[in-house]
Amino acid sequence: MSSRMFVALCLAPLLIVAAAFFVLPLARLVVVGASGPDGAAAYLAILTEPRYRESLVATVILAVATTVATLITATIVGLFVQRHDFPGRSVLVALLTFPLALPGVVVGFMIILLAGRQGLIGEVARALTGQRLVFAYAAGGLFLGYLYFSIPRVILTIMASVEKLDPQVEEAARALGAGAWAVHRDVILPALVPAFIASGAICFATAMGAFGTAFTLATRTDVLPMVIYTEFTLNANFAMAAALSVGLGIVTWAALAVSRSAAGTSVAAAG
Amino acid sequence: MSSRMFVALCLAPLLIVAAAFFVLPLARLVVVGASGPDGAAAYLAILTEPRYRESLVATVILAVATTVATLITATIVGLFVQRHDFPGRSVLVALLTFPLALPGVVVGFMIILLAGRQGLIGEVARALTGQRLVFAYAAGGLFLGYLYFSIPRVILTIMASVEKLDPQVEEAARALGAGAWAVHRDVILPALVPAFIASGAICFATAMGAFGTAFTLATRTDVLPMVIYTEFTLNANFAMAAALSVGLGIVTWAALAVSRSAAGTSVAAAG
Amino acid sequence: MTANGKGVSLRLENCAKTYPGGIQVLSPMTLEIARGETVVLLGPSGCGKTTTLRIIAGLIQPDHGGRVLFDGVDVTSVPIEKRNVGMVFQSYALFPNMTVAGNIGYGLKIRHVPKAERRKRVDAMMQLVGIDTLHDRRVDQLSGGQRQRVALARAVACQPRVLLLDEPLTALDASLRDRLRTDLNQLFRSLGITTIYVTHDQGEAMALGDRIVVMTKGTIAQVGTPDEIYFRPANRFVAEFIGAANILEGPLQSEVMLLPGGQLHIDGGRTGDTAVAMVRPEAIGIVSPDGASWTGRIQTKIFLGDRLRLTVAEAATSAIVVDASNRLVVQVGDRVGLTVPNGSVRLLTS
Amino acid sequence: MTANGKGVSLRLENCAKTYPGGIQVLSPMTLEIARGETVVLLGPSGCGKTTTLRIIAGLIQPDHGGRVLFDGVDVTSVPIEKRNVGMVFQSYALFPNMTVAGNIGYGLKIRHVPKAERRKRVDAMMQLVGIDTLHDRRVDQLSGGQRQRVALARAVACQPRVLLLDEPLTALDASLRDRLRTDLNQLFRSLGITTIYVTHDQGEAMALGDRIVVMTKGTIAQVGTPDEIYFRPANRFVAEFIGAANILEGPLQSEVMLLPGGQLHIDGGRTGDTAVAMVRPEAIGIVSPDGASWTGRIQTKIFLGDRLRLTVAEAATSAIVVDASNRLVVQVGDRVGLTVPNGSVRLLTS
Repeated sequence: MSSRMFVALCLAPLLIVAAAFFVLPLARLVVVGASGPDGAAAYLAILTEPRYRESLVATVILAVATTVATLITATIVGLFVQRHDFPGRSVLVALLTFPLALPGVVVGFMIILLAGRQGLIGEVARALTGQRLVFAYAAGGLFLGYLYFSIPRVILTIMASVEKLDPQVEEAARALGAGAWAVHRDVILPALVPAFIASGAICFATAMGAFGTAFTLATRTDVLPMVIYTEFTLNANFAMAAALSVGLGIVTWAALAVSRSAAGTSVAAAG
Repeated sequence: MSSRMFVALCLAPLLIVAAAFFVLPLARLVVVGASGPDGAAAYLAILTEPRYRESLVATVILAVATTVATLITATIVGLFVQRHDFPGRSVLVALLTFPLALPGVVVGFMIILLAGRQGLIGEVARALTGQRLVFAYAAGGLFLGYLYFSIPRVILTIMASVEKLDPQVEEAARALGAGAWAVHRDVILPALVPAFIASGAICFATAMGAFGTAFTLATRTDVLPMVIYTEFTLNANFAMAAALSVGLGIVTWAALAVSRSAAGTSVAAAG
Repeated sequence: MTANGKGVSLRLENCAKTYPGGIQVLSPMTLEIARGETVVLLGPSGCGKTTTLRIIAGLIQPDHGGRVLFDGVDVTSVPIEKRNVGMVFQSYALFPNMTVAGNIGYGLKIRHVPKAERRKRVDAMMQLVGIDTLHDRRVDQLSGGQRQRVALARAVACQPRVLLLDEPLTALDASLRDRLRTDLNQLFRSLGITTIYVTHDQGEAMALGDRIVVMTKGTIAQVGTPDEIYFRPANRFVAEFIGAANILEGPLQSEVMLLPGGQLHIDGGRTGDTAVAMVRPEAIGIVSPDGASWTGRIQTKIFLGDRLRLTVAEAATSAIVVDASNRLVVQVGDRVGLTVPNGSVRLLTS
Repeated sequence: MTANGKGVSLRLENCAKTYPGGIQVLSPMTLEIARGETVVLLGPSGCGKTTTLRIIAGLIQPDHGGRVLFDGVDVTSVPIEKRNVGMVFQSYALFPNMTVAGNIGYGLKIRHVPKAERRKRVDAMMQLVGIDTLHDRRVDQLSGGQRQRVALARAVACQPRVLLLDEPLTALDASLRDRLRTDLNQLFRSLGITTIYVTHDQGEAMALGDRIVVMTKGTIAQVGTPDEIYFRPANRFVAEFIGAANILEGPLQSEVMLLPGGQLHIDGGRTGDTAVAMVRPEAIGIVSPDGASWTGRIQTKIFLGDRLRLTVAEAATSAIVVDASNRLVVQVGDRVGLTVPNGSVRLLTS
């Protein structure tokens, strides 16, 4: 009892300051969003104004595509790496997770080096077909960049989940006559579903908001964070930028909230 | 045995492609870093050229400050929220973690709304002292922005760790005569050390590389990701940008690697 | 032995516990424990035994009106850190960031005992519980049995006024549990400290307790020595919870109970409608059915090594369990006579 | 009963297991198990019993030269999914994403048994193991005992050729373990299927096994019925691992062993230097010391309910454990006579 009182007395003021620090800017953001010439209608403009709507749609499509591709790749690689012991395994894991340390701008830069105007892929394509292949600056490059960013994180989550699988459950399935394919379909993949939900949501949220990568790559495609940046810095349209920010925040927050309730609270820690 | 063979046969090609996807751009980045007029000396320039060196130092200082401030705040709030049941607790947790959903550019935007030229803090300060207080565009704003970004993530990690603490260990300490202060010092904080290491490292790595926030805020301060962007986009100095990218990657990767080995592999999943 | 004949006498007065929402986990109870006595709180999970222990420790406040007295002094509002009690938990609850010696010496450190003196006391404690080679070992390198020994040493190092143990052996495997139980018994005898021991295992309760407090549903069912509890259970719950018990039901005619398989003599029985009586499996003898006043038929037979566990049908309204000598030769289906020595049958009130 | 008298006879021929690095966890062993027999592999952890079970299951390949035969047919290279064996694990190993019925019917689904037929079989299995009300329950809503019943039903639903159980009761608490042990015994008898049961608990082994294979350090120490193992252990390891055993050492003069507390008659004893003999605690009787040929002094006394466990000093080179009647009246320090009936002492070779 006395220990609790002590803690409460020490911490209450700090808690108030911390809450204010988080709540004030958010509140300000919501207010500014409705402060332009159109008032609260700025929020509607996210859906009615073709430019904003199209960038929202493009962002969501890109985020979903990134999430699906990341989950598939990371599951296959994660399962393989965790289940098989081979020489160089730890080197491979270190390589696969190295991009964790790279900020978005570096990833964007690397994609340009690979698929940009002077990129490796372009040169190989020219040598083979006579035509340069350049996709770094459109949706393709952004997609690659997001993958580069997301896959290492998701691989780690999947590997941790695979490690926690009870091998006896698989042995029980095999004793009942299930071959390798049935064991994967009925036992292993269902057991990984919580990990899929959790890391998929984070992957989606990151792709929705990733900025560093987009900034370097999105010269021919409009994703929402870029539009916000343009409205804000170049057009000085504070209200629209705020409205778009709130909209973007709500979409990603909803994705995280749904995944958290689907997979139980423990997953929140992985955020 | 046969199950393993099956998996290996299916996955080996995919694994090779995935590895190439991760290794090729990295290799290319390292090569480009040494391809400028100075050759491999571009890597040395990170330390010898004052502009690069200063931005590296500024970035590291900022990242360390962010990490320390985040850990202190998040520990106090996390302990309080997890240990005390009060009305509105779940609303507070939702509020505290809402910034998880915001991309860097939105956070930067919010800090400008708060501490920028037309910001709330500036107006309050002018009303009180006659002087506008504007710190959004210098290190102060960046620091605030990074905090906004990091604290929610770290709070969640700390809360998860606090939840896992065995209350009987605290009761044992109290039975031995330890008061609230001694229990926190000798039992609770030591038990949270792994969480501190893990989330501190991620916090540091994020602050080193955060780009969205920096882009909107760093007009009066040079942090490394900004310098990379400038070298790359505006000065078209590919080699230097690549060298700086590799340098930045190594620093953050080292921080993550140290934390992972210090706290055991399980922490990796939190990345 | 550093703490010979120490400890306080203890009195719980009218202690109840009701949780928010009105759930009463403990009905008002009064209990007196003498200085140096070892008392076991025994009962199934949810019976209130751990709540009682936590009230004594000071981790839980009893409802208004309840009092806890140490040597006659009211300590109800004294927090645990000032009560000077030793606690041992099922989960060991060791400090993972300290060595074995650091754990054992923690209470002394909190009390600012000088370092040299502390080391001497820690060494003595480690000797006492038989882990004197583990001084600088990290806690996570220890086995379960070693961990619990460290927890014990830590709890007694400060010469507590009362030693409280909450299911200390439950997390250990069977053979380790047996060994540690024997050592605990010796430790309690040699320390002579007032000890309250909570368990759901009646074997532990029998082996360790000077007295046993059998609890069920937040109330005390019976307080007594192990052999009172075993041979003279106060009611059917105690009879069935402690050891194995055959419950016999049938009409009584003076001192004889009429059963499907014959007649059973019961001391002190009086004619009535239907009586309920208890007899222990090892108290029943197997004899030739010829001339026996009570007979039945062997239904199952399991060899358990030190005894033969038989179930006998047709003797009472339900099958009867008999623990016979492991040398007995009988077959399933055999008709046998059953004998019960005088005084081995106990009438139950409910 | 759906699977009465089913199963195969089983033969392990020269099966050994060496892991990379040269650690041999199992020495070459040959073992024959009859159709319908229940055999328990018993031993301390690391004795190779689980490895043996996994070789039979097909989860582990024996070293080159070892063979596994089902009804005389070599199945050594048949993978587990084609062997049609039923497995039950200590961890239950249920499929968390399926209901109770889904778990039990999984093997039938894999075998493409039509839905209606499958439901009938699943219902019959649930009836058999006593969980017929849990049909659509999720696995994580079940208690430990219910989970293990589901695992059992799942393992026998496909009428396996042999049922393999790896410490199925170890994760359960004591009272549940006793109840499930009784039910398992009935299940094995009624199914009549060839069963291999791995455990480290000798009580389980005694109660369930038609024969027991006692293992230690990767080799078989003894194979026999429960009562052969208990009364005629092949060596000191078996004597001490199964039940409690007093090991006596002393010089033999014809059929008499000379001990510090007197003389003990041993059937079949011959004059030699020093012999080692075993006597069980419950075989020793406590009598008056007057005229007794073997005496000692009571050192400790613990009331265990159904018996009184005494340790007696001065009778042999180390203290002797005696399980006496719970009605016996003795005090610590009393001098007592000890009697052992003919045939209860066994000479050990090592």
